[in-house]
Amino acid sequence: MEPDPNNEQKAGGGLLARAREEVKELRQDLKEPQKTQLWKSVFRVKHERTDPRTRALGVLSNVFLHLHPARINRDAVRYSYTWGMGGITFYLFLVLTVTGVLLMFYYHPTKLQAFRDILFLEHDVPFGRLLRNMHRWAAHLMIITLWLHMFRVVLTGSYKRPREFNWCVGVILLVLTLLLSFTGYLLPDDQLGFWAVTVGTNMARATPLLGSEGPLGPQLGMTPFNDVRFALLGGSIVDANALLRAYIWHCIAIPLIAAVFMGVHFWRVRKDGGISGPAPVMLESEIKPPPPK
Amino acid sequence: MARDVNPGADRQSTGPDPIVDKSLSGPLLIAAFVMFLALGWALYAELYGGRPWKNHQRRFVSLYTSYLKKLRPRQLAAEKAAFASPELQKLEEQLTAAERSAGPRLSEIDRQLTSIRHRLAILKEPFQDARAKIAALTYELEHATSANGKRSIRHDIEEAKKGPFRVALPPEDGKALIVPASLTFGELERRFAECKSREAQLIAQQNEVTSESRELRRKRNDYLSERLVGLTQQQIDGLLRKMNEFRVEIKQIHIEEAGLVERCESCHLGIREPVTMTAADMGGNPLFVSHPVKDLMAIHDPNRFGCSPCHNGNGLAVSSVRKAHGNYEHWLWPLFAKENTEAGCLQCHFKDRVLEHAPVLTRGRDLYELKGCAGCHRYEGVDRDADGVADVRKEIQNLQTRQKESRLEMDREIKNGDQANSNEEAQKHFARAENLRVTVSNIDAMIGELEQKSKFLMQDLKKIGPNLKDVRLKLRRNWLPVWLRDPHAFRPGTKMPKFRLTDDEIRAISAFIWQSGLDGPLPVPQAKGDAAKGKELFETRGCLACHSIGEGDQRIGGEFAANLSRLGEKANYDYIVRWVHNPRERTRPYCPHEKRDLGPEDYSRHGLPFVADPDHSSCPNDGSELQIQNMTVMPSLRLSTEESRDIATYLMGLKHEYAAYPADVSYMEDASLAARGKQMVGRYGCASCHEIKTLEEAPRIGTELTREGSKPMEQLDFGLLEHKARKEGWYSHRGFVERKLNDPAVYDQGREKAPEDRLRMPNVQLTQADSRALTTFLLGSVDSPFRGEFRAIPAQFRYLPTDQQRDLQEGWWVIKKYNCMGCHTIQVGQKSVLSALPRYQDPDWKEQLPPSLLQEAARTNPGWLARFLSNPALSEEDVHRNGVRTYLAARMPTFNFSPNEVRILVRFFEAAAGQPNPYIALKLEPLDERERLMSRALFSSQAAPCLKCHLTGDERHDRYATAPNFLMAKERLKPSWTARWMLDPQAISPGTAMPSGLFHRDGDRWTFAGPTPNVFKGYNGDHVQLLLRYMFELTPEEQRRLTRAVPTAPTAATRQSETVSSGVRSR
Amino acid sequence: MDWAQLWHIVSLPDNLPIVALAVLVPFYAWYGLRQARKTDQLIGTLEANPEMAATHHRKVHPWQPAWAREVQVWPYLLRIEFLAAVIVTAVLLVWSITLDAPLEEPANPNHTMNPSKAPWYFVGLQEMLVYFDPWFAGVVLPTLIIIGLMAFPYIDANPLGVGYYTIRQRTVALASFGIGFLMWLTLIFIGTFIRGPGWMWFSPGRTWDHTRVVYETNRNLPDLFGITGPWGKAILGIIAVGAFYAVAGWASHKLVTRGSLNQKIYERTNLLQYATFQFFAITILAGLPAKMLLRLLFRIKYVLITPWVNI
Amino acid sequence: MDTQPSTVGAVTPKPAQGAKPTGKPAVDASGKSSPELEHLRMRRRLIWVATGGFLVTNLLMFLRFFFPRTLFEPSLKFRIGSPSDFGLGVDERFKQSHRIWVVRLPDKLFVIVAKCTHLGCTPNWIETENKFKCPCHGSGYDMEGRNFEGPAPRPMDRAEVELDAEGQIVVDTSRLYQCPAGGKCEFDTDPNSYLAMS
Repeated sequence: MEPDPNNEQKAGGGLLARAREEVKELRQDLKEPQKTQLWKSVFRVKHERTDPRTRALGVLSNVFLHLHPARINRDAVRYSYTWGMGGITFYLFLVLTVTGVLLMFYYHPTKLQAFRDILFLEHDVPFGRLLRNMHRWAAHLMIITLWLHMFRVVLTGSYKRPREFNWCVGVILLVLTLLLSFTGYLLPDDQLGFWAVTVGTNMARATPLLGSEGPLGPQLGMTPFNDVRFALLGGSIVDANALLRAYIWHCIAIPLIAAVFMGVHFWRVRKDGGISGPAPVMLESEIKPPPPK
Repeated sequence: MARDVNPGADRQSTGPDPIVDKSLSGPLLIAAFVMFLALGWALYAELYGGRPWKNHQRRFVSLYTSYLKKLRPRQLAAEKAAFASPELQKLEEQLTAAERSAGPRLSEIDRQLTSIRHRLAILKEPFQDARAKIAALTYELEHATSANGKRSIRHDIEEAKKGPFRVALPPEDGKALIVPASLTFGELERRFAECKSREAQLIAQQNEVTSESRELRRKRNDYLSERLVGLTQQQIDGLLRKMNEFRVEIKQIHIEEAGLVERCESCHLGIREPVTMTAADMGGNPLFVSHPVKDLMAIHDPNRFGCSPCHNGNGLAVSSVRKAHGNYEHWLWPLFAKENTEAGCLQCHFKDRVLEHAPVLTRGRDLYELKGCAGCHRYEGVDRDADGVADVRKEIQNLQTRQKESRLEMDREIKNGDQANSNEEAQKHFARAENLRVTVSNIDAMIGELEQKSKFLMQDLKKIGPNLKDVRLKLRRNWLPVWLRDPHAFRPGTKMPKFRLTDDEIRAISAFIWQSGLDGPLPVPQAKGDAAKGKELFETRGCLACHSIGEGDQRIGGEFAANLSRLGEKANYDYIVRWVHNPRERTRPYCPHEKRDLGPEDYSRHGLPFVADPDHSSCPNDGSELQIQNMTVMPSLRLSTEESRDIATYLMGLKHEYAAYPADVSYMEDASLAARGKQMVGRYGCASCHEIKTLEEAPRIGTELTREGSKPMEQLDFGLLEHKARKEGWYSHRGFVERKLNDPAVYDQGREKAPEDRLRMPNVQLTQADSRALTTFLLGSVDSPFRGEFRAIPAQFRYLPTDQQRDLQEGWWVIKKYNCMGCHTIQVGQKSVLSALPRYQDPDWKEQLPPSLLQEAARTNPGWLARFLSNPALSEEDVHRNGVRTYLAARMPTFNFSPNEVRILVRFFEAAAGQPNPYIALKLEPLDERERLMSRALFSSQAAPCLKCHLTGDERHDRYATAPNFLMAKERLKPSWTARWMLDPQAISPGTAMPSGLFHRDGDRWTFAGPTPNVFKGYNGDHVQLLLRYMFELTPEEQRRLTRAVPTAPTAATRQSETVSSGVRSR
Repeated sequence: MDWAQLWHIVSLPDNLPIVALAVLVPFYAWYGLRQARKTDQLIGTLEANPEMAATHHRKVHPWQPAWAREVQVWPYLLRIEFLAAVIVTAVLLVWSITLDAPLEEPANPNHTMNPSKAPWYFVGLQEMLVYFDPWFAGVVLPTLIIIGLMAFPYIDANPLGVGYYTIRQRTVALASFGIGFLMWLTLIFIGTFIRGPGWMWFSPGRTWDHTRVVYETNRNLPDLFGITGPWGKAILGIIAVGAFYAVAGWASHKLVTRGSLNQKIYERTNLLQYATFQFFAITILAGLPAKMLLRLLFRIKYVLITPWVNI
Repeated sequence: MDTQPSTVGAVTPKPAQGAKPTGKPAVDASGKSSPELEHLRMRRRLIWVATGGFLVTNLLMFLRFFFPRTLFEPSLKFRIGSPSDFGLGVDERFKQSHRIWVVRLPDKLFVIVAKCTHLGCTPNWIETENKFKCPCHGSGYDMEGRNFEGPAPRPMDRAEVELDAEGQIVVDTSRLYQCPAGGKCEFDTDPNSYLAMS
């Protein structure tokens, strides 16, 4: 719509006029950044028109958003149906990752330093206390939202064909989340964590066949030095090794695994035809004969 | 909405679409806003909420600055005053004089220096340049490969060295005209070196010339610094500057090797300031006071020890007071309360009996022994003798087993030797056998040693309470139940605690005690004595150092032993006489092996006389070591029988006339009651303080308290009060201990318990201060603080006493055990009990006070000291007197120390006086005839009337003498000390009657101040040394000769006058 | 009634999530079931007149033909997600500022905490330890739960009720999951709020007193019948357990097949599915509570006693 | 064409999605704008500001987080006592503990770092010849640390010294002063390289 600068320059420019033109152009760009080359290079799509197609493109061409389809069942955006718990859980996972990484900057997983580091975080690292609290509370919250998500999925029967597998992935994610939280519990190396983990791992001691105190364990030559618990703790008691192992599981191994499964989970949501509903109700009278096996 | 409908769908709309047409901006706005506010809150919490120290530091800066400003003028005035003082003026003059005298030479040196420096400056530039060039060439040369390459470089170097270097040097004499010279590098270098060394010389000279004035200046500064209390002007200014540059930040001490991080000073900013600040100084804010005990800080530098190792609390925490002081349930080392701070000392000094800087703690330790806590509650290292005995017995057993083994081994070796098929092999075996034989005999020796030791230990074994085997011989029967009901009522302040006993319990116990008593041999019946004399004796012989007499505000004397005010109501005269005469005399020796008391019958069976004393201390039946004396710390005062009678009579006269006792106590003979009584006695652990028949080996009944301070909270039984305690905030070790001490039964409140399950701890009489002291002691008794993963006092902080320090502490145990401080001054600033008695306030009686022992070992020969301690009479036959100071009414008692304790005490005194150990007497060369004449003359001259006061062994004279006999000096004293003493006794013990200034300095020798006899003409030796040598080879007859020479002993009157006039009377 | 104690437990920072659960779960349950009821009414009406069913759009949500059946994710979904994110962030921030994450004494193996509890989400398992031996409560049971959850969709042969809240079409599934979920939560509540020092049972508001003494002698089922011999014990145990499985199985079968719909579903279910369902239903949904009751009411510790394992 | 400002309002905080960050005048097809729309645009701005502000502040917090208030490093600043403690000449007291010599001249006091400028050995102070001699390759320095023999390229470095509030000398070995051959000599020129003595 704006006039072509070249013409004007021809019309009789002089440097001054030209400069004015440049400035004008600049202003134009600032007014409508979408038009600039920079903008276009970043957001591959033209956005000057907000018609359905552009918006769809907007979603599809955005690495963060393309998990979503371009358009969805009109009622699926109703909070009453989704409760948004899955999304929140994921968001919390992100929060935990960020805060966790930051905390790692001030934490040494060694017997002598761990506890002191927590005190250090609590007392003089700027925002250390805030971060630590956020990390812990987000972890708790995540478990809650996870359970509610699961609850909703059951209520709406969303685990049924074709989503059975995705449900299984979900269950695995649940377990992983619990493990994440559990391994994190030991890291401050205080009585709370220490005994929680001791109690927790003592159960492993009683694993049938594989635990030194489990049924048939001793008969199979299981001792506190070669059973499951030993493998978990890297020793017969909760000590330096256990701390280190907890740390590595908590900060690297489990998050990676969880991330992979999350990927699968989301991917499957898309592939299984988006979220299950709200679907039109089906009537008892409409039950078709079972599909041929 | 056109764009939301699929292409082709009809466009006409019906009603708004609840999803598409609804705007969310409202909720979004609110949510975003809330989120933003929350962030704001977080920022506040981070920057101010959780950072109290920021405000504290700002407040401190302003307060401190204003305080310093106030201080400044005061200090200024002080400085002025100091400057005004004559001494300083003198110093100043000397200083100026010195500087003036040094002035010309200095200026000369300076002139030369400047010229030299000038020359150097001129030389330096070309020289260094040339040197650099040559160095570079040399490098090339070294690294050149081809022969002719090298050659050419060499050539270059030569060239370079030739120079010529043109330098314009001013001539040495510094005249203005300048002669340009052209030099080769060699010359250049030479000159440069010359100048350098010259410069060095000059500086040295300068140094040496200024040395005197520097010395003086130092003196002046020292003088000022010691005259000036507090800070100098520029120090204050410095501090003010510091306050201006003050940075608000976490102040932290980080002790790498100890893993300690202390941030206490982020709020307690005044602690290490050089000024002493009270809360008042800092606007009434106790937060900023400086550390109350600067000396302690000096010994325990915070930069090395931090704060929390002593004070506890959480050194890392700075976000709130509660957290920092660790006053929350999850911090196991909460800050010690102000009144119990000294508990911290014990964590490292747990082996020390007496801590100079911790009076409260030390008092706590004293009480723990004094009140007999140790009887029921084991505390590592407190009951040393008992533990010692046990250890020794164990050790002996081990040795015996080892011995047996080596015997067997030996036989085996010999057998092998016999059967060996080669000669050298046999030799080998026999050699081994030989060694083993030696080992065996060595072990024999060791065992012998140990048996000795155990014998000594048994001799030192004491009980807190009296021996109850003697009740029948000692006590009135019907007094016992009254006493048991409430000892504190009968004898306020007694060690005997009040047990909460029901009537029939009391009956049972007294019945058992009474029936378990020995009924013979009875003490010899004694005639009555003279009470008045007895009173005098009692008050002068030193009984009051431990015992007290009189009730209420009439009470005088020590708290160490019983108050005897109502003795007459309970005791049996004959027994008291025996007791006063020798408390250690035991009715029947006890055999720990047979676990019973031996009577005459046992001895007669073996045809032995019934005597038990250190020489006859083994059991006639099985030869095991006997307990042959009463296990009391009360010593024998070596009183004659008459004196004992007098005292006993006096004491028996002390009673309340109105005191009424139950008439019928026949139940005390009831055997059935006794059985029950024995249970009770066992249950209440009476046997841990008293000797009771059949219960000699009874175990302790209380919990061990060695680690009380670090017991996990839930192991402290608050009973039903736990939740009350939590609410009221005394759910802590401190709260527990304090309340327990004040009312031992407190944690039984509301519990349904059978009588035999109730808490047994009796009520002990404690003042507020005392219970505080004990609490402090117990709070400090923590599990070895050097272990533990997170918070451990690092091993390198551990207190490792030197030998002398260890000797000191060892000694303190004994000294406290026998209450030596009742009569003597042993610690600087400590006053003996006697010195506080009204009688000794009179100046004439002050003379009668037992000597202060501050420098004892510096004065006396350790060998002699040992002898004196084991027998203060210094003689076997006439024992009813003091060994050294026969003129003292108070008597150094015989404690029957075992050689162990004697050794410990001697070591203690040597350590206290910093004497080398062992002591080697230095040899004095003998006097020749002339010298003997001279010293004899001086001794007997009127000018030096030594013998007026010093004992001579002549009855008439000694009545008035008030100083030790010279005859003793030879073996008693150390010559070096004696010399110092003769020169200036006042310096060694202020207030002594021995006059100072008897000698004056004459060149490099001391000469007698007064007129010297003619024999001295032409003698140029040291008079002090002369007298010393004379004194140390004095013989009785020599002394007799002297006494004959001296005018007859003065009458009391003259003595008095002299006392006043010259006061020439030594201690 | 010791309010301080009660407040102390409830206000422990680490217990806050449980308090939150106590609010959130009921709320969302109500929130979901309310919709379920609506749906069921709709189903009711549609079942009633088929021609309406033929034309009806079959949703509880309002709909008009002119409205698009689908909407753009951007912005209609994203804006909600964004809102949720913002709210969660705000909540989390406030929570983190007001409550500090607990930090207790430095770890000390020589000093056991009393009570020493697992993290709250595992407290359920810890509570199970009271009723079963560790090998079962701590290992077998969790495994079973996980497997059970995973098997859930494969067992549920019900073709109806996909993607909308309903009760009448999915009674069995909902009931079984509901019971399980509820049980898990209850265990957590008991473990956290009821179990005090020494893992003793403190009814709410009772002071947690570590010196408390209780009389608890546990007996085993055989003891009631005075059986002592190992074989006898084992046999009795097996009989008892067998009987329980039989009865419970029969009961649950009756329940599962009530109503025509359930009947239909049952017919569509194959044997494997059904067996698995029964196994989990009896073992976890019925077995656990039964054992708990035995233990809590009749203080019976073991039912089945063999030389190797006791249950 | 933007007939649904609300939607845009909802999404503005996510500029990454390519919506207009701040609404350009919300004008519908027919070009007329209404107060309601204005109102919505206002809201939209506020949301945008709040969220943006939040993120920016977070970024700042993030940066601050990397600067803890306390450190646990051994400090290179230490006190060596007051000037009067040092007589004229070279003082070797702190050679062991801090690898420095304190040199007191009549007019000034400075601190030499005991490190040969050749290869970094620790030279010895030879009182008799009053010079520093490096055992490694024989470099020699005079008592002011100036090299005059051997391979050493320049005088030994000096550490920063200053008097603190209480009149104590504070040495900071992290701040060194050099005098490279030919280069600019920082000794004496820099007031912190020595203490002037009266």
